[in-house]
Amino acid sequence: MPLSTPHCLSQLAASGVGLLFALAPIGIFAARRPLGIRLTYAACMLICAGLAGVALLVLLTPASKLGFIHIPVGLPLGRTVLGFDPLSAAFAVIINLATAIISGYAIGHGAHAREPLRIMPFYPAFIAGMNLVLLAQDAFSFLVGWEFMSLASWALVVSEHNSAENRRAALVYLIMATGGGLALLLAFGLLAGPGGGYAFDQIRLAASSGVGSIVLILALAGAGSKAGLVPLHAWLPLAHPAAPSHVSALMSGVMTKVAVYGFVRLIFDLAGPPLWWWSIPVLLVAGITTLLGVLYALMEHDLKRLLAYHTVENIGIIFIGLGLSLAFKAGGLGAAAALALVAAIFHVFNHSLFKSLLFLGSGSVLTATGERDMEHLGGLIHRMPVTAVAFLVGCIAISALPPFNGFVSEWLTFQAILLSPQLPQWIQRLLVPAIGAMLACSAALAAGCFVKAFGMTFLGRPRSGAATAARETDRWSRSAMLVFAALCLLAGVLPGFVIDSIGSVTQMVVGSRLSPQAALPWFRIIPINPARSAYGGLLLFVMILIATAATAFIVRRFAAHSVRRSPAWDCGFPDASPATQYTAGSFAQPIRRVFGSVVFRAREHVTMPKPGDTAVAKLRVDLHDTIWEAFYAPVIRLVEGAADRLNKLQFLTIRNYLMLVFAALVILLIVVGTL
Amino acid sequence: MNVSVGTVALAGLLAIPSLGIVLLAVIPNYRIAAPLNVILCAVTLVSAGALYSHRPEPSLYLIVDDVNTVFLIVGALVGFTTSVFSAGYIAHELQTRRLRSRDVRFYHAMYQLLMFALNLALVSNNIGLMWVAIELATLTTVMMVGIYRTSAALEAAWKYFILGSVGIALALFGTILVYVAAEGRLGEGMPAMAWDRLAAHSAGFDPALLNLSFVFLLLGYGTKVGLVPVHAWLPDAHAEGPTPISAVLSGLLLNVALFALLRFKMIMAGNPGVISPGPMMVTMGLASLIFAGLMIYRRRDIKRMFAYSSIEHMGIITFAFGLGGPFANFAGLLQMAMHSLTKSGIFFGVGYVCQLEGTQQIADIRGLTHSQPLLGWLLLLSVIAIAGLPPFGIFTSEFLLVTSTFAVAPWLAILLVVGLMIAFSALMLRIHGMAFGATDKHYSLGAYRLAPMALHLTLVAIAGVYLPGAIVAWFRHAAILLG
Amino acid sequence: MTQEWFRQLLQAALVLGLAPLLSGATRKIRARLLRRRGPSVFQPYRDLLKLIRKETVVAENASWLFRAAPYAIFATTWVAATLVPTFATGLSLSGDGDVIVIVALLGTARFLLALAGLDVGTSFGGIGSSREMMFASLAEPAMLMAVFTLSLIAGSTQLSAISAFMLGPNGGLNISIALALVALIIVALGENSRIPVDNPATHLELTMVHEAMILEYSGRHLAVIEAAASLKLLLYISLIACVFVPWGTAGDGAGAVAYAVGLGAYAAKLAVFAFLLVLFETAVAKMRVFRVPDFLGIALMLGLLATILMFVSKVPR
Amino acid sequence: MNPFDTNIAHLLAGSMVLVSFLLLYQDRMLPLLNIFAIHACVLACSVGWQAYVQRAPHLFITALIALLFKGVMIPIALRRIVVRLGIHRTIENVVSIGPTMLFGIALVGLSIIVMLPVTQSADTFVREDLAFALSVVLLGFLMMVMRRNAVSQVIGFMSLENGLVLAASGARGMPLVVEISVGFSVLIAFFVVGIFLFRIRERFDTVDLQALDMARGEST
Repeated sequence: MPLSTPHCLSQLAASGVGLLFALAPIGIFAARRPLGIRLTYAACMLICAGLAGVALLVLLTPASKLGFIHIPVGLPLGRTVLGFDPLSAAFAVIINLATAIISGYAIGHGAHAREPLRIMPFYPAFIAGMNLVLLAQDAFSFLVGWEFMSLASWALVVSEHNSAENRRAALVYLIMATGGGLALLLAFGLLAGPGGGYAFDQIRLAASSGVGSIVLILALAGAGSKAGLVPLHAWLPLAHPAAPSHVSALMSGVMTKVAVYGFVRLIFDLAGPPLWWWSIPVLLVAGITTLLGVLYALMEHDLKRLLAYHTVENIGIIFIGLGLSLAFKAGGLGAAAALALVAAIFHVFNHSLFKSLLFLGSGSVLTATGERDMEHLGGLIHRMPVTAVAFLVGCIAISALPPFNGFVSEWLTFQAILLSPQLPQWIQRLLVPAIGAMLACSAALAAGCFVKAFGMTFLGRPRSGAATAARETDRWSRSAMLVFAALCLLAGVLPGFVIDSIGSVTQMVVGSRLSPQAALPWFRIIPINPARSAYGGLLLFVMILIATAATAFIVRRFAAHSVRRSPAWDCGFPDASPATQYTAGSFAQPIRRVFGSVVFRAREHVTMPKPGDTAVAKLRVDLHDTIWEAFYAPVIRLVEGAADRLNKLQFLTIRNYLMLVFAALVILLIVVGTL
Repeated sequence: MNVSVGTVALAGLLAIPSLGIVLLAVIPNYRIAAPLNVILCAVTLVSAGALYSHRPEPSLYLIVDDVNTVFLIVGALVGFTTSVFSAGYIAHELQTRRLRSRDVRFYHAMYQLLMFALNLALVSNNIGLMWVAIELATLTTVMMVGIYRTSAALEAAWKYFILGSVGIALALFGTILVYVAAEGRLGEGMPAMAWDRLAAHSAGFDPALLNLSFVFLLLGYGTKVGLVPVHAWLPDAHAEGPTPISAVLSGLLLNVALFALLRFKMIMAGNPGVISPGPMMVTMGLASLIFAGLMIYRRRDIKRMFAYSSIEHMGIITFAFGLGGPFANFAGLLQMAMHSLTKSGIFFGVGYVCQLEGTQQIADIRGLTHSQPLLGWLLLLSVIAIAGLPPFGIFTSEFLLVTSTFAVAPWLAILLVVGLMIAFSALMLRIHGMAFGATDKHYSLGAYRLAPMALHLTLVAIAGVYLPGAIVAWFRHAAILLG
Repeated sequence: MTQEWFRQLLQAALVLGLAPLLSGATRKIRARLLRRRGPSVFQPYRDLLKLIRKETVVAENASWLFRAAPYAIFATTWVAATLVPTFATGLSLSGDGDVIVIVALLGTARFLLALAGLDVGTSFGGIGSSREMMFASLAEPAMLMAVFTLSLIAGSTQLSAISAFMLGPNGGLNISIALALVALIIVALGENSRIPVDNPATHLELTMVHEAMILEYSGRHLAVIEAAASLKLLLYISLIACVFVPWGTAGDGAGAVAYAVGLGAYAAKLAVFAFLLVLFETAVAKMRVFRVPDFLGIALMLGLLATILMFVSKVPR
Repeated sequence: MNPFDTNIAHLLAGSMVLVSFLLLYQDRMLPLLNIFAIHACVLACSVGWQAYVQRAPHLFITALIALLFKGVMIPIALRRIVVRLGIHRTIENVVSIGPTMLFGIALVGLSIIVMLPVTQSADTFVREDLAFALSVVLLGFLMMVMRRNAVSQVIGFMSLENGLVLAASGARGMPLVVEISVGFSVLIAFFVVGIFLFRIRERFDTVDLQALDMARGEST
């Protein structure tokens, strides 16, 4: 049985990634006919499912029985080591599971692409790049995979290249991705040292905390920019929506997870034992990210951009978990660190499910109506019932509401936050509850955000002709969304299995694991001890079901059976025009009034004509992207200014150029003369 | 047996282009001259390839060692593919009457002269001979840059000539100083100019003279390399000359000039009393990198833009060698080879783009991936390669360079990264506009004509993924020699 | 085990049965305070029955969500209410839901209600949903911060454990707990659409929040929603009572007497809190909508302050 | 090398520097050409003297090249060009004479300073000869930078090359290859300059580089 050899799983995984890479050139030819497109996506689906299976096996195999493979390609002066360890295997399960389902969606959805040739070669390459990052056990392969992932997704973002907005999005994305890649490059340079020990096992041996502090900053910049930590998130809401929807799902639901993996790998695994203050920048950035992400999302009326901004929020939540884990790990509290890490990785898993689901749903809406702007949507629940159900599940799950999965990870994060009094440093003990407040606040705002998203898109009356004429999507797309929805529920009611699977990761990374959960009665989870906290998703779900059914049954049993359809009452002011409905903008107005005036410097200007004047009254809202104005605009100004100034050197006379040469000569001579 | 094959190959490397000069100078018909040019380059490439396994013994004048073999082969390859590209390109120029057949005869002869000069510079063991060869190459390219005789071309050639001549003079002064330093130790005459002996015995030379000489060599050969602030000729020469010449300039001449500088750095490396040339090279390299990166933002001419990208890369390479150490040197060597292949490939693409669109203005070019998908994507991928993204070779070298720099000198690495970012953003900003965007144009271009470009890109991609052991061994050895 | 289930079912039935009574009691007390006679305390039961028997009118473009939401809202609220120890601790479901779960379940109910408000596509429904979510964005974190304070002090998020802790030697009122109490009361006022945040009795178009969302409901749907609303009020009062005045609650494995005491204490607490609530309501005026965020913001600040002061006041953990 | 030989060599090398200063000072075209001829002649003498002292007959060829090409032919050719182009009027310096001369002196000082640490060479002659050569090179460069007119820039460049030849001849036993290459480069340099001057004349009607500046490759 080949499975008994330690390298077998790594070999299987590596060959899976190889297959995906091979699929990229095949995609060029497959793109020419619809069947080819379907088959390519189907192949991606199968390979990803296989990879997820392999990764799951790795996760269940004892660490001592795992082995890596060395292949003779890659960095000339180093060695290329590939293979899954528990950490990468956990992420591999997450991303490949989501990717497989998304690919299934694409079997149906991919046919709508206008220029499939601009998508097909890059789609498998993108997946392959992400998997390579996870498979890499040396810095070079890691970064190759990382950049490959950026590059392929960039190509996908720019696939609809006729719109200037998309081109700008792709450009901003590529530049920031490369910047992040360079930050990671520096981090690895520091970790590898002058001797060039690029393999992870070499790095682990040489790691020291002094170096790690700089690595932390670089990892926050590098992995953070890819994941979307504020203020490095600017590309994300531009790029994710610009791509075709199944790719948006991959980018938002999956790729950001690879970024999280990068951070965990660097900081928890490679950078050596953490110092106590490491968690502080992480927590601060994460808290701000969480809050700002959701506020940005609330201000957005473009469905896909809203989802993208919301990814920023979720990344913040994940990093809150990571920051807590770092704090506990530095404080020597192994069990608490394990809990926080479990919360973070659980949320990674959850987010990969519901964010993919939501993006797929938005893709179906986009295909059906051609609209992303919620102000032109509405009433789709009647015309796209299956999509609506799936999307609703996604919305509830992402708003961290029971009994779905989003709540479980947030609950675990809260449990970890409540362990903060055990931390040795005062500053952390004070900071963590504040971060908890931010998390709580963002959870409530997220609910508002998704009431808006679902309500404006699917409920009410159609706001445009396109929305009136919408049709339900194809079979593949519907099935994929329903699978995601089912997984959201499953992970919500049976969280114990997920937590147990993460056990070997926490064992590896923080040296401790939670007690086994899956065997507890009613599939409850008890992260610390039963007197402290417990959550039984399954039982609650069953109770809610029973209560609903019972209520419905009893009420209907005794109630009058006549139901009459009539025009809406609306306090006696019904209006036939759908324009009188609440819009996305008006829905967000109260929250904008409360939070926006500070965060976005939001100002409302009302132009009211004088009585008797028949001119139109106008309301104008000015919003400022404060982050862009504070962080990006100055950099752009600086570079542009420098470019303008130096550009004069292009237009000198020959004599002036000679003068430059002469000056260089004299200066160098003076330098040599004075030495 | 090996020796004799090597000698023949070495002789062929120099004799074939010489023969080509004579032949092509007299053959008036373009239809014969262009294929002949290609054939001659192919034979040169074969000779260079033969040196891969067969090395002749070094003489006082010529030498074949690990360091220059790589450059010979890469150079001959670029020379060959450029000649293939040039055949189609020049035919178009004749059609559009930008060139007359007399010009073309001159062009082909000069092309072979250039090949000869470059090969000679690479194989010369004599610092005087090397100097002669490089100056010959410079003057040849001056002629070719001015070949269109438009006002802009003449101005570019004139600028190139003046600045090049000054460079010539400075490099010669540096060479004389090296000789003077060596003469006391190695005796008068030829041995004191033989590079292998200089490198072997440099420990006994007068360090002050070597210091001084390096200033002149750096500025002299640095002019050819295109280092800031002595770069001024480079963008104009690239922009105004025929595109094959831009390819050869970026792909070969810059490398050869840098190669010359490296030869001297190896001499310096042997003498502990010499202040390291490192700081100077690092400074000029960084200055070139950042300056060229910023200059790309304001470029309107596509060829000039890529010329600045060449400056940028020469800056990176110079930085790498200035930093020293096995990793940085390795990275520098690798990047030299990769840049040579990639940038010449880019210029092939740019040549076609300019011919198809009828303009060199970036603002007038858009939607290339739509109007001519193969060309557009090849160009885009090449730019991605030159910008240092995987799976291309330049990523490998920049990986090694950035990581090893950060471990040694963090602040330098941060400057380096800032420079890389600036240049990267600028390149992407420009190529985005050209590769994408709505257009209703459709161009037809035979796929075979893109073969040279595709070949270069493939090689660079392969090198990014897998570098054969022999090449790694050469580079390592050369990197150690470079100190 | 069986006893636990029995207690649990009893509790479920109890809260369901008492909720309308509580609403009726508040209305009655309010009327008396205003020198009116007021309807009977059992009027809410009659109202519910009346609504159930009436014909249900559904707007033309209402979807299935509109019709299903009331039941789901009611069920979620009910499950949340059964999780709060009322007359006895040691409920069988207490291992399945702690106080965070309760907050979240209420969130689910609110989420569905807000969606239902948007479903018909009227402007009033939108106003209600939008304002409700804005209030929630402050009220929910405020509630969680109050809960955090208690949980950090008691070292548990289980309500029974918190309740037990408050009864124990380390319990009692300190500054953190006091602040948390105030925060919790403010949140309870907001969440239950009481004055000064909202007025459950109004149908004045531009000020209503909760009523705006359910404007389109009628018949049995409205009945279920009204029942859910009264359950929610009961839940909040029970929660505050359970944490801050835990006396009298029957513990695990208690006998019949203890249950009787527990029930009596619970009824007394409900009555007292209902009286206090109405007293407060009659004493203040309703706020403008955009003053409410300030009001709820105070709760959030108090909650955070409570958490931070907890470290200062050196509560043993 | 005996002291007398050294002194003569010194004297000649020093004269080169002096004539370089004259070149720098002279701002009219025709006298400038004359002074350049003198510059070349002094160089020829110096190289000839080195040939005699070092017993290196091949240096006589270099001396001869210097004398004939740079001392006679080029000045004559340039004079013709200058007359034909009608630019034998006063040429303006970019910077006035005084500062230019001061700067020149500073350059000589610099070249001496950088040559001071050279210790290993047995005799001081090499060091000082190199210092003089470096001075000539730098002064020639300075002239190129300070003049606007193409002809005088070419003269500056050639005086720079004279400095190189001076250095090369001073280096004992430097192989012939260098001298030939110098001659070669001068030849080609002049050849190319001729072509360019011709073409520039053809196109712009002037050799003033400022006219060239009008035709920037990349107009803003």
